[in-house]
Amino acid sequence: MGGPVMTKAELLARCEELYEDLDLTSVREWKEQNPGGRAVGYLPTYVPREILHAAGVLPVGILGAGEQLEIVRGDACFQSYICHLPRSVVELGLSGRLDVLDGMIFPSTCDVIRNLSGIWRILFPDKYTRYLDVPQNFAPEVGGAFYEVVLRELWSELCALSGREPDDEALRAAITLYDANRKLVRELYDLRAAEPWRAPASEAYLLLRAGMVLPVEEHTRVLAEYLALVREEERAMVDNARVLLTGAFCEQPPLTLIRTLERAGCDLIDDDFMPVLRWLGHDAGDALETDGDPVRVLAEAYLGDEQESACRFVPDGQPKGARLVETVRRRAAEGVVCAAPSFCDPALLERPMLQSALDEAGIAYTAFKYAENTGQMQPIREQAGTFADTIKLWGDE
Amino acid sequence: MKCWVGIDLGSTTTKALVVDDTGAVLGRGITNSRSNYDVACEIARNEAFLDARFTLFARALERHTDLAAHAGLLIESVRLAFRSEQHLYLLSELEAQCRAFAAELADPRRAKAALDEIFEGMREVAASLFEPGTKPRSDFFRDIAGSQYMSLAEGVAETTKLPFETLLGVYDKSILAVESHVPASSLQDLIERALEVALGSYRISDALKADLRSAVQGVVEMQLVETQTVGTGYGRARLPFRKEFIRSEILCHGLGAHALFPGTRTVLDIGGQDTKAIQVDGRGVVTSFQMNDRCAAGCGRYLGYIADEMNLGLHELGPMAMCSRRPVRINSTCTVFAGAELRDRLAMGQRREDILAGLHRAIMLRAMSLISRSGGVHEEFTFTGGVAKNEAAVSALRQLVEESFGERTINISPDSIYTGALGAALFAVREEFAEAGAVSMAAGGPA
Amino acid sequence: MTLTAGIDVGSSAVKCVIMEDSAVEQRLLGRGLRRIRGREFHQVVDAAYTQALREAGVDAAEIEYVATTGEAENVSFRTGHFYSMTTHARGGLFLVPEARAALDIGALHGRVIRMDARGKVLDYRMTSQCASGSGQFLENISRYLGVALDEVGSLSKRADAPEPVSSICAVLAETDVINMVSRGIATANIVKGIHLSMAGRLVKLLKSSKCAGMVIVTGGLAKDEGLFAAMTETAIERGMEIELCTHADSVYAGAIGAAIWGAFRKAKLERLAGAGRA
Amino acid sequence: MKANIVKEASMQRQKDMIAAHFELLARAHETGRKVVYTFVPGNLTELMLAFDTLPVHPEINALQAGMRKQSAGYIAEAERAGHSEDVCTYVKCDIGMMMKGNIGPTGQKLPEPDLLLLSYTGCFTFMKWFELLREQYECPVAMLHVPYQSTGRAEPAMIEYVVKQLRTEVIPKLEAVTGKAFDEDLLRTLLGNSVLAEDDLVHVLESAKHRPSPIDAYFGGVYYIGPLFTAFRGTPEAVEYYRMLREEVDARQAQGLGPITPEGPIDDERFRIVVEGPPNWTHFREFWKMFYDERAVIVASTYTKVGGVYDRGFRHDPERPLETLAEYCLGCYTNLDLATRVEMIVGYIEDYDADGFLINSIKSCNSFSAGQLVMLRAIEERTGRPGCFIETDLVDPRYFSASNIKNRLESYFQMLAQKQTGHEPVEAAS
Ligand SMILES: Nc1ncnc2c1ncn2[C@@H]1O[C@H](COP(=O)(O)OP(=O)(O)O)[C@@H](O)[C@H]1O
Ligand SMILES: Nc1ncnc2c1ncn2[C@@H]1O[C@H](COP(=O)(O)OP(=O)(O)O)[C@@H](O)[C@H]1O
Ligand code: SF4
Ligand code: SF4
Ligand code: SF4
Repeated sequence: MGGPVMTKAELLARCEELYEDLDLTSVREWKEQNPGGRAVGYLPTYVPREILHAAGVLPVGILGAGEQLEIVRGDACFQSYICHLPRSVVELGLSGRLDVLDGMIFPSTCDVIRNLSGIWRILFPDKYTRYLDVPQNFAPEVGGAFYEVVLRELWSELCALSGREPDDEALRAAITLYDANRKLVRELYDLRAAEPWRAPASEAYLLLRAGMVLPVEEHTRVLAEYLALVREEERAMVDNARVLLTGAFCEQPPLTLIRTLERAGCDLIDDDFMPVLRWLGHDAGDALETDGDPVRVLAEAYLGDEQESACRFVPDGQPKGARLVETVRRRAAEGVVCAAPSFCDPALLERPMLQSALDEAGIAYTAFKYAENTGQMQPIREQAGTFADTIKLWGDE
Repeated sequence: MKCWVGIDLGSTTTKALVVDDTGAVLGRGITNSRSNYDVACEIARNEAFLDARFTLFARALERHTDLAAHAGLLIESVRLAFRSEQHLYLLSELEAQCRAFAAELADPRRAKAALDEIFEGMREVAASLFEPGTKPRSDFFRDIAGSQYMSLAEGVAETTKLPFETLLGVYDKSILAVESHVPASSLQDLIERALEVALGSYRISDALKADLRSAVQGVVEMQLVETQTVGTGYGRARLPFRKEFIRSEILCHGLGAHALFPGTRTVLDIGGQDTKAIQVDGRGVVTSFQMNDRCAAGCGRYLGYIADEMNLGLHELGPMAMCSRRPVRINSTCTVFAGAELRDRLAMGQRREDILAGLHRAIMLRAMSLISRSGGVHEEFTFTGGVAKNEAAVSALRQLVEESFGERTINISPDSIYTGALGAALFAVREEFAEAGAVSMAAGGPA
Repeated sequence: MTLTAGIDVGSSAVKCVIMEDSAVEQRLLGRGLRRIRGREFHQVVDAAYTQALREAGVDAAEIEYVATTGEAENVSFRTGHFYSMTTHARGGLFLVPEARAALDIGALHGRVIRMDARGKVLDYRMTSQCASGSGQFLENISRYLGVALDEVGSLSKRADAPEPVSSICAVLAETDVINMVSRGIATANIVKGIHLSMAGRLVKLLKSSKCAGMVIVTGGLAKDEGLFAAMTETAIERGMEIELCTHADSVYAGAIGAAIWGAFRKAKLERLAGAGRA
Repeated sequence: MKANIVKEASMQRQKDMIAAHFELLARAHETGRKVVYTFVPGNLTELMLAFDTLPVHPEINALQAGMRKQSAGYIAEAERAGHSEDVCTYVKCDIGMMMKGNIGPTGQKLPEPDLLLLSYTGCFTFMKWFELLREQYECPVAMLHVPYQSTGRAEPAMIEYVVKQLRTEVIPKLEAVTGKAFDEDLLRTLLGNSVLAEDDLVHVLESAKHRPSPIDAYFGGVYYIGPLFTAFRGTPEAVEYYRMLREEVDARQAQGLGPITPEGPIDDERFRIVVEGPPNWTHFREFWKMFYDERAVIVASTYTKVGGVYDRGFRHDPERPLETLAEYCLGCYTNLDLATRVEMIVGYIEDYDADGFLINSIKSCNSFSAGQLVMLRAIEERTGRPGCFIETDLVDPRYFSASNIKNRLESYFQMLAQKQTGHEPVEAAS
């Protein structure tokens, strides 16, 4: 992006362009500018992008094809009762749109993603394909040790791909770079919580989506510019309901859905979109000073962080939903929108537990399902609108 | 004369086909499946036999040195006259039914006045429906009469102050009754009457007229012996046939498509509530197939709902969609929501043509996935079933096949809707030869 | 005295009402209803609105707030829009003041809205997006069966051995129904079977939203006494402590609620404007 | 199985074993035995028995509820409580059953768990399932995370990880709950019993290679795997049951008899089919009938490998008790990558000389279903034998559309018949 400073509109237009570009033009351009550089795609939830970066690989988040792509071959691979994401990912692959990628990483998320890794091997036998197991045991000497092995394997495979040697220094540098990025993402969310009309969710969403394809350095710059611009901007306060959105951690809602929610009177002041950007809630780099091994630092950063997600086991003693309730309180949200992809087992199985935690805490919520290509917004609008009406009319009771 | 019959009891339409011992098609019949199944079979079969007589009549004319030249026109006008007679007959049945139901209404006098006006209007139109060169909106009396009744009733409801719903109810009940019984009057009578009507407007010598009459006589009197019947289709299990004489519609569509186009290797059949993608080998033997799951989204009924919603005939959807310049993208093809989707988009200000084009593409997209599931399109491809009559569906299909599999030969037969029945009839011919211990015929039968 | 109009555009019909609001009490002055049926919807809105004005004996110019609900955001002469569950709750309460929940059954959806004595929405549930079990489905089937919509209810009540409908999908259920016809099942029993299957879904909705006490049925299907009876039976069978009721004007509930909120909003705007001036 | 079936002694024996087990469960709290809920795939039965605990398998209760036509009510109950229509119906059936008093298949109330042993192999839903149960029972969960064999191999690091978890998580929790110390020798003994039973099971399953097959490896197979996949692996009763079963099957094979069905034996098998995917339980008989009416025999199935893939050589090894348990967990069918699954099915089609294969795609179970359509193509391409694809559910009767399935199966069998017989006369004619 670089160059002369953009206006906010230009910045957002550029992000929307990236969001709509299913051909990964920006990745192609990156590869042209970085001869020998490799690009590897990864599916939603958590992937240690620092390792990719350190191996000279551009991490590219593949979040499906949204509402834009007609699905033919993807539908041929999945029954109607499976969520939409894997279909569009297969369609993207079979239509050649992902040819620019040198491989794909499938992080342990659910059975669908897991099996998709196998489908990928069958459909693209010549491409690098990695299923990335993530421990559900969080003891450093048990799960941590296993995760370290997994990460080292990943690192050396990626290095083989890019023709580099694993280099601790490079990994340390990557960790610092991503820490800086995470810090700005946190700032963005803090701003949204404080003055949601300044950074509406639909804008923030585009901004974060840009982080799926841009190199981290550039994305950090985009975030910084945006934050600077909106902090200065005169923007009138809007009287909307302050709500938090949960359940959308994998297949992402289409932009029109987010806009529909906003138009129906909901400010989304927090959410779980694109969890890869926010999985680590703190700076992993802090530990670099005491521990010389950056792989271990990364593994432990993952284990130690308490990001709540449907695809992460909650060990005994931590009630499910406690974190959600805590976030609602901290962000002073007035209600919760439980939005989950249709047929998403992890999110939907989790929902009753979250809802009973919300019930207990006396927090209002509404729930619906969507797909990345949901076209009919009307029922969602009605529901969200009524929810916002209720909060606005009687919220303070 | 010996003949063989195939019956395809589909979810929306019932088709019957009569073939001779060479597998050549003699006659076709079709009716709605909505009514009682047995009745539907009976009606379709009668119609097919009647149609067979037309074919035999044509053959007779072609053998006649002086009449051969007129054969085409003559047959056409007899056919039209026949259809017109048939229509009038059904219309009178419908009227009688409506009047009977109306008599039970709270205000029979007003209802009578309303029906007087409606049926007068319908009879007026009826006369012009079957003039040469006019294209009827549908093959089915239900559709033709229904749309006329509806548009007339709307006005009449205003003038007579009778609720439109009430008038609609009377029609719905009556059409059901008309559809559910086999016509009492002999259709053979009708054919003779039709000939007289046709001859009335035809200038040929009396001698030739006499020849014609005797040709008709001969055809009417000819014994058509139904040697064997094979049933297929969605409702085949309800047919009162022995198990050996019931074939899955997959096999029938495979064989039927092969008979029509022997180079076929992939068959797509879109029926009322199911879509099937079938792969066949060089002999029409099915090698693999895929069907839609329990969700009936994107099947033929979908178009039916859309047509109902727009108060159009099924025939008119395709041509209208073809006028689109910028098709809209439609993701949901839930059949029941079809109407709502349409209303929604119209309210958003999108053009009817563009919405329709989008809907057709959406349907074919679903079909494409099934085709890919069954193995894709590698050689000649045949599209069968009722939806193949729809040009917009065909054009969307052509486009999608090319996009996904490259350029391929795509066959569409004007008789696509009868493909299943044809397959069944060919199985019937084969079954008989097999039973007789003779060498069975080539898989496709001599088409 | 404030004169307001409520316009509820549904997927199959447009409903209009004219109300008079005196801050303590509301009165329903006029109603208008038009089926959409393939027509251009602005036309239908105009027709329904005119009908309501005529019945109320009021001139369009006298209306001080036109409130829309449902899919009426495109109505050009509206003053404001309210979401349909907010309006159905308020409308239901107006019709039956003891009601603590409204069960709105329209052409394509069923939804339960639980409210308190002031019409505050406490909870709501909707049927899933698949269309099975909706009014549209019932309408299609009754056309097949040749039963007029206003006869459906009384016919269903004459059933002696209702035939269960198995399919989830409405289209496939249609085939079930055709099969039933050809098996010679009496029309009354088929209709009742459909009513029971719809009732099952709707009662499940009531149960999941933890409704108790008086529930008013609103929307187009409130008129269907057969469905009403089936729901009552099902609710009793499942041991629910609810009492279903309906009202002759149930189909207007959304429009009524919109009109009432319109008056409320108008008063509030005036207060705000007054405060601004002061 | 019901009374009108030809009764073989092993059937009665299995029935008695199950009845006795539920009897023990019903009295567990009186007798002071600890109850552990756990799952079939990757179950640690020998380890649980070594602590003298009584296992309860929620999946088995769910499938029993399905067969007894109670699942619809349970699922409805769970959906009313807020569970989505979209998710696994085993979970909903179990939760609904719990909400309705936790009455087990024998009509006795099941004891509440003292421990939820979450050895979650081959499916993520298990994890959510026990999170949900924990909320209700407020008892500890011992989590055993079994990594996925994404390349078809159990890597040393994976085995080590599982063994560590057994040592640091599972065993300590079992010790805490039972107050007993871990007895490795006892575990070895039990594992020794397992091996004997496993040998006999494999022998039985492989009898289907014979023509005609003396067993149905799917509809009959689900009964054969019962004891070994549930509470009995490692017990002498299981050893004895499998010896008995083996003798019966050998006898049938020697006499050239076909498999037993609810309407008598199939004496002239017409089609030999391999099946991938679990069965439907709500219409089990009706479903089966669609096969035996056409005299189609299932000669091999993958479902009979969900609780352990024994026919590819794996046996429990008493010498390496924890490692062998880890390897067992890692190797269960749904923990294998798709290429390996395809490999297995292709192998079955060839080794058992099948005419074709059927995929029963289960709406509930992404662990099985996601990817089955790709497997279908791959297997057809590799074997040249046609596959049939149908969709049902485990225990949700709403997803069993008999007419739809029958239509497909009928078409499929007619197609196989056309292939078997249709070709020759055609060639003769042309
Ligand atoms: N003349 C026509 N023009 C366009 N579409 C048609 C026409 N006739 C039938 N169809 C379509 O074909 C479908 C019925 O196809 P058919 O093959 O008869 O189905 P089935 O065998 O299930 O009854 C109808 O639902 C309709 O969409
Ligand atoms: N007398 C009646 N008996 C049964 N159903 C009726 C009757 N009148 C209307 N309906 C049903 O009511 C539905 C319309 O309800 P309505 O609440 O107006 O829906 P929407 O708001 O979605 O347009 C129609 O689908 C129709 O089936
Ligand atoms: S949306 Fe849910 S089910 Fe689908 S891939 Fe993502 S986590 Fe899995
Ligand atoms: S109602 Fe619509 S979405 Fe539901 S199963 Fe039927 S066609 Fe599919
Ligand atoms: S998803 Fe499949 S493996 Fe997992 S619990 Fe459900 S049925 Fe079992």
